[in-house]
Amino acid sequence: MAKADATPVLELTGIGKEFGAIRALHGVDMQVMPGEVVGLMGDNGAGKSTLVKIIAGNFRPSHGEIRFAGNAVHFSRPVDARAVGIEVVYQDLALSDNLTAAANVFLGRELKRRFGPIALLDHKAMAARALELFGELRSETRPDDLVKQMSGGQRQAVAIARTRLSNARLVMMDEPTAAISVRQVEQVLGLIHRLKEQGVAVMLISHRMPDVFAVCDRVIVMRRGEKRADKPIHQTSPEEVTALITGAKEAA
Amino acid sequence: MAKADATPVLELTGIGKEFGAIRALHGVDMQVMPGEVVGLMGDNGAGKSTLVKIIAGNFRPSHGEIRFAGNAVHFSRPVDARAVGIEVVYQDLALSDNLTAAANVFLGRELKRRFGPIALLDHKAMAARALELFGELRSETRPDDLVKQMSGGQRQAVAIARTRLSNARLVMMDEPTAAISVRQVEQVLGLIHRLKEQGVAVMLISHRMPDVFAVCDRVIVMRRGEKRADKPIHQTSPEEVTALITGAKEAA
Amino acid sequence: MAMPMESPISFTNVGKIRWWQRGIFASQTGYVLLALAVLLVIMHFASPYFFTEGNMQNVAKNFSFIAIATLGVTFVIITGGIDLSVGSMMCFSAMITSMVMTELSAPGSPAGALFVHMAADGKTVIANVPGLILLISILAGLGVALIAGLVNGFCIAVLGLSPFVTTLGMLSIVRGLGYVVSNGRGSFPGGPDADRFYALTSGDVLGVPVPFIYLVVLALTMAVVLHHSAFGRHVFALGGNEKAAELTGIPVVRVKIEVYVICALAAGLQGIIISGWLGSAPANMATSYELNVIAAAVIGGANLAGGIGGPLGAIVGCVLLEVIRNGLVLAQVSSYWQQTLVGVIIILAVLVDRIRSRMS
Amino acid sequence: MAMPMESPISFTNVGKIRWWQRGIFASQTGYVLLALAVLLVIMHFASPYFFTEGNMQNVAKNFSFIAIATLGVTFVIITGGIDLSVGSMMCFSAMITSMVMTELSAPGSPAGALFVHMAADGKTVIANVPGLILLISILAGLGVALIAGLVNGFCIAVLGLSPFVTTLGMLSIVRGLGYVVSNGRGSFPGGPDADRFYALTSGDVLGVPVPFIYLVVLALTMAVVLHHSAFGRHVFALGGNEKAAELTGIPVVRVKIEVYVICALAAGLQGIIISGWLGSAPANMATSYELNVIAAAVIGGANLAGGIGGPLGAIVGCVLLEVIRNGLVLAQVSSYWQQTLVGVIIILAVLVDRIRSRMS
Amino acid sequence: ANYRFVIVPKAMNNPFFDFARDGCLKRAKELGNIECNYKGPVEHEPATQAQIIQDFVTQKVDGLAISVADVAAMTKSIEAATAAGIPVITFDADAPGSKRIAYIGTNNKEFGVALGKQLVKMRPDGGKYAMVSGGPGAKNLAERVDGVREALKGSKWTEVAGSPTFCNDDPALAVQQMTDMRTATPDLAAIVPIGGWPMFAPEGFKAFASRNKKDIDSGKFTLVVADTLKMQLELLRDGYANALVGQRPFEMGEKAMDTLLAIKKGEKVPEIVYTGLDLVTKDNVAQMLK
Ligand SMILES: Nc1ncnc2c1ncn2[C@@H]1O[C@H](COP(=O)(O)OP(=O)(O)OP(=O)(O)O)[C@@H](O)[C@H]1O
Ligand SMILES: Nc1ncnc2c1ncn2[C@@H]1O[C@H](COP(=O)(O)OP(=O)(O)OP(=O)(O)O)[C@@H](O)[C@H]1O
Ligand SMILES: O[C@@H]1[C@@H](O)[C@H](O)OC[C@H]1O
Ligand SMILES: [Mg+2]
Ligand SMILES: [Mg+2]
Repeated sequence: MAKADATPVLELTGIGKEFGAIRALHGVDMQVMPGEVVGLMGDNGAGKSTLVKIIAGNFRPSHGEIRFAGNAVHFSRPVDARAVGIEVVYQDLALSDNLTAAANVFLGRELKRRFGPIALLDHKAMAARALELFGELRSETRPDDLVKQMSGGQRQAVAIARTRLSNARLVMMDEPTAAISVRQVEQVLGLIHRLKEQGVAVMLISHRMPDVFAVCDRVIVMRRGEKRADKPIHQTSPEEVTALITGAKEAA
Repeated sequence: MAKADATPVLELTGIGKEFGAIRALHGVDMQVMPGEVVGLMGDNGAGKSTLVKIIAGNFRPSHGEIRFAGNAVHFSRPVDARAVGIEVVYQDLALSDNLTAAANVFLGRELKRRFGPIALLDHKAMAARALELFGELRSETRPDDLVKQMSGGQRQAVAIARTRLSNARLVMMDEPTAAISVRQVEQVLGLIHRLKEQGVAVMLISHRMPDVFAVCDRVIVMRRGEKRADKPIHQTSPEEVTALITGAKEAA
Repeated sequence: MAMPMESPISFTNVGKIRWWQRGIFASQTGYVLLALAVLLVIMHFASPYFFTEGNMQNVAKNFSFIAIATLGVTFVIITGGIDLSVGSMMCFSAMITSMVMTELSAPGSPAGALFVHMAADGKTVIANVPGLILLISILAGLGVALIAGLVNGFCIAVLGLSPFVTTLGMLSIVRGLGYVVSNGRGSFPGGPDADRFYALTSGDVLGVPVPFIYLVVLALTMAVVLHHSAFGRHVFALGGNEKAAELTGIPVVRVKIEVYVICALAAGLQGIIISGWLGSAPANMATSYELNVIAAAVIGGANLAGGIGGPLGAIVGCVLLEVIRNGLVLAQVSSYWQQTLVGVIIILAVLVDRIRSRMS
Repeated sequence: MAMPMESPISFTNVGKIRWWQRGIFASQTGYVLLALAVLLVIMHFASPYFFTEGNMQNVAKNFSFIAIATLGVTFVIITGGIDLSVGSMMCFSAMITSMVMTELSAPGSPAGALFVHMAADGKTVIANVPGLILLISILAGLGVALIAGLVNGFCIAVLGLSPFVTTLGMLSIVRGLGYVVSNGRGSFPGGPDADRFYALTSGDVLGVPVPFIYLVVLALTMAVVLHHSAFGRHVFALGGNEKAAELTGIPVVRVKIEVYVICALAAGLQGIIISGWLGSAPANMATSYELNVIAAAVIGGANLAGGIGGPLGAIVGCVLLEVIRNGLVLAQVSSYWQQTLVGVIIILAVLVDRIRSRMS
Repeated sequence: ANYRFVIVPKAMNNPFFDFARDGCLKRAKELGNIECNYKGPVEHEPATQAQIIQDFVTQKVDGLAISVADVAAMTKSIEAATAAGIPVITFDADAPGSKRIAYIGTNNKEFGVALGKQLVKMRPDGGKYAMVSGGPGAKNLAERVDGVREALKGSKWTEVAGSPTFCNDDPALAVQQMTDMRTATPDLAAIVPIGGWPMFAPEGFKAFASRNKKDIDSGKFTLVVADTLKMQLELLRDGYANALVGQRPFEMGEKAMDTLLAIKKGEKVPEIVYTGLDLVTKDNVAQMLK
């Protein structure tokens, strides 16, 4: 587990975001340590995905500051966040429907073979590696099928497999287990454990209480754009978290 | 609960579906009685959504027959299925992003006010009724906001609210609780209970074992396009169902 | 079993939407309107003739000439389609109207015998019922538009062909038929009802050109249909997500056919009005107008990807194009530079809309 | 901690995809090719001269004339964009090439002095390095295309303007500039390198027209780029889901600018080749060719919604359009009916593709 | 007094009208007190031409010279201009029966007849022939087609099906159509383009003619083409065509200015001024090129 005096991988101070008249986020502070698994919970529309997208460089925050590994950062595009080692599984998966599963997994990081001055795609290697990754997730997903034709869970497997390609320092998963079946859920939780062991920080957004309590070190609860609680997992309970999410309990 | 000698609302015999070389469904038989809640479970890609789409008139089956309330039916478009009283919450939600939540809820069944010979939309009534429906689901979803701008769970609430408008005889919900938060999950399960009490048949597709065991009378397990089990819920257990889903147990 | 409400749903994190954050002020249409205002001021300084009554009437008439067709194509664009056959359709409807009018007015001809006869002086031709010939001619012109629209709609909605290819084919078919029926010559309105026809198409009421009045009436109707009828809502739904529209039980095929028919009828009507003003329906009339019409709709804010558009935008787009055209002629810009400037101004006008995105 | 695999993942419910279920056989391109074959047979019976060597050469040359531009626009269409400026671009590049060639070859002019001088007999003009003038002229023509492509790309990718409006503006700008620089007259290739230019653009090698050879080389290159390079993959990803492409870290802005530049360069090259064949770059050259070029791409199977398209389809589309045009003249169909038939055949050709959807 | 006259072509994209413009500009400069504006629709489209005329009426220019794109449409526009006190003349393409004061240009029927006669003169033996026209809407072109037919009536020449083709003033298309027609009818003995379009693409025309060079030289295939622009004369000189019959667009431009000025000064002007035709063959081409 993370030591208290280490530099946080991620540090947010006073993050706020307005969409026109909607205050999606307001004064959010948080820290994530290397190797720490943080659960982010909250009601629908609480602002979780918005927070993820801000950290990933997809939106700019209206207020506040982001520090990554100690340095203030201003990502203007997702590629900037990816470059410093932030990997994301988006809630809407972000797949190109007209490409194959393997092509989606490797999008933007294609494997190539050099032929003299030109580098061409190494289709075989990508398909093989993708099959391996799907296998690790125990997902029956065919690398050469178009994503358009896939079932909801197969699509989610593709989105999760992507994060395994790079040596990320922070992996954010926005409801990665929403569409997948029982045994793949286990694999994803297992995956999170392995990431933690490798010192990678993980932020898990989920509505599934058991999952959060199974893998997280700490849980943060959001409500209507504000942070209401930030507690080590062993100091709280599913009941308390539920009360915080629904607003039955104001803060903890 | 449904009596054995009543006419089934839905009766499938030998349903099969191929997509090119993929055999998504093969020889599926099943019956659903009025007022019965049937859980449909299975691994990702098992063919659950395909089955729902076939029943809903979205795809035509490659083989087999569908009987609805005793009569053989051949839906060529979703509107045909809707007309006989089949309501569906699709896994991909089927929302028009550029319309408001209220407009989506009432799509195809707009409320109107007559002005002499012309009937104009009754925006107020639709917004009020939509707010009521979202309230029933305990979802903080604003009727006049565009669906494009909504969080994953808010979108799902819109899709679920739709099914409440008509007097359906069969409601099929394809992972209705995937994206929604704890308390809305309760509401959806409550909703299923109420439908059952009103004699409506419900087919619930879910990867969440506790939900299925909480509301279903019967559970059907699919694997690679085939039906592997069809059991009253009290004669099985989560462990057995998991084994059937993963293939650890072949059939039951 | 009614659910007891724990607490009413409230939206504490949602503020009031200020007036400048919604409706037209938050749309491309609004910003292009702004660009138009700027352009008007510039034109005023560029030519003293620009803001004269005569020229304003002129501008009003000219933009009304493509605006009705633009309203029609806007329906199609909102559903995510496109109609390239509008220019040819204008010509063909106009031509059929003129030809029928002339034919029915010829005392000797078989059809004419039913409608007109020679007066005692052996010269003047008199119609049975005044205006009947005109009515039938216009209905004939709109009738062919209806058929073409149905064919477009059928190919696109039922057979599932691409709107671009289908309507490009129709562009060619309809233009060719115009040549065939008129033997390449075109036609012009004739007979006793011709003057009535001219009055209805190029006259004015209290100084307001009639085409402009038609336009206003049609635009208002369109606004009501789009925003306050189920049909309009389905048009938007189709453009937002066709798959979802189908799944939720919208009669997608019917709605699609309807929009292509509306578009063809609007183009036909437009063509008939233009031919009244021209006093002729030449075979190459309105050649390549389709690009102007679609451009006007898109400049006014309609989105070719579907789901966005409206009558105000269509009109603003048409006015902008006409002001650019008219203004450059009035400002005596060299003909060769005009075309370049038209392009530059079009791009600048939509660029103004980006200010909005940057600001928010 | 490595995961122990319970059992290898297997796909027992997935059969073998038969050869006729994939690749070209399952694509619109394949079915349009079928329609083309049918058309060829019909044409053979309609005119005994259709399949003569001379006519085949002619067809090969004519379709190569728009095919290179079609390859370019196919890139744009795959990303979900559109480029209406191709026709004007063809003309402008051709014009600049001719003008530069003529200018550099004029012994008196300031630029000419660097390249040519009078020979002793006071007549012959000799270039310093043979072919240098030609090279510079062609580079100049492609240079202006590059600039126009960059402007298109910048407006669309960076400023976020609609491709339709931007490239429509560019259509007008570039056409206007053509009029401005040539004073409306167009221009002619001239000077000592003109013959070399003609050989490079309208000659043939062993009976095969050179434009056809360029086309084949470019199409093969395009196939490799689209399917075997990261750039090509990003082009498809952009058309499939631009938002997703952005989120997964694809340099969306760069890719977009690149496709518009490729498209402009292809159009420029196409124009230069046409002008070599024409021996002239008239100011109205290639007017409204953009519709033909886009239609060819779409008929061949490219999807204006993005994500689908390729060089084979582009070529098949061009061949189809040219065979229709050539065939109708050879069949001596009345000119008035020709246009109508062109439309009908275009629609029928894409209709064949529906057989596929119905069958599966 | 300073006068502002406008010369309105059918289509600005037709090089033919560049000569009319140049003539107009030259004459305006010579006369000193007048300004010549040149502006028309880019493509041949009558409604756009009518709108442009209206813009000039609004501007109260001092005179208009129009090459009429569509007779009926222009008749109305000319009436409007006249009502606003602006004198209108036509050039190149006339609108007889309108309020135009004068027409300056070619007698198009005679032009056609001259083309036909030239063909009969060169090839009295006859054969199959075809024509290429610009746009089906243009009246002056239709008159030429009639003229050609009239001249060849009673001769041994027969027109093939599918003639005339319409190239829409596109030079490349004109050459393609000639090539196709020759392929369709290998014993086609003559093509008569009734405007200069195919020759506006000199290399394309050369390629076509070269392929048929043997037949041209042996008198089995004859090309009689309308118009006498410089590149056309060069092509004739080099043996790629048999004869040209030309109009005088430059003079049309010049005379248009003279006529408008005369009208302004209140002088009486002749209603029809034919600018005349030039018959060009191998024998006099060198002289014309000077
Ligand atoms: N692009 C946008 N424009 C306007 N409002 C938006 C936009 N994106 C999100 N919102 C609003 O911001 C609020 C927070 O949304 P967000 O997606 O972050 O919620 P969430 O916590 O992820 O919910 P869920 O659990 O349902 O996924 C919601 O009220 C939503 O309607
Ligand atoms: N349109 C299609 N074309 C080709 N294959 C398809 C299509 N739709 C589904 N499939 C395939 O059919 C199989 C069944 O898919 P389906 O969506 O029914 O699975 P599911 O049981 O709903 O899975 P999940 O739990 O992940 O939603 C999958 O292998 C999928 O790839
Ligand atoms: O006079 C003709 C002109 O009207 C036409 O359009 O172009 C060619 C000329 O021969
Ligand atoms: Mg979310
Ligand atoms: Mg599913």
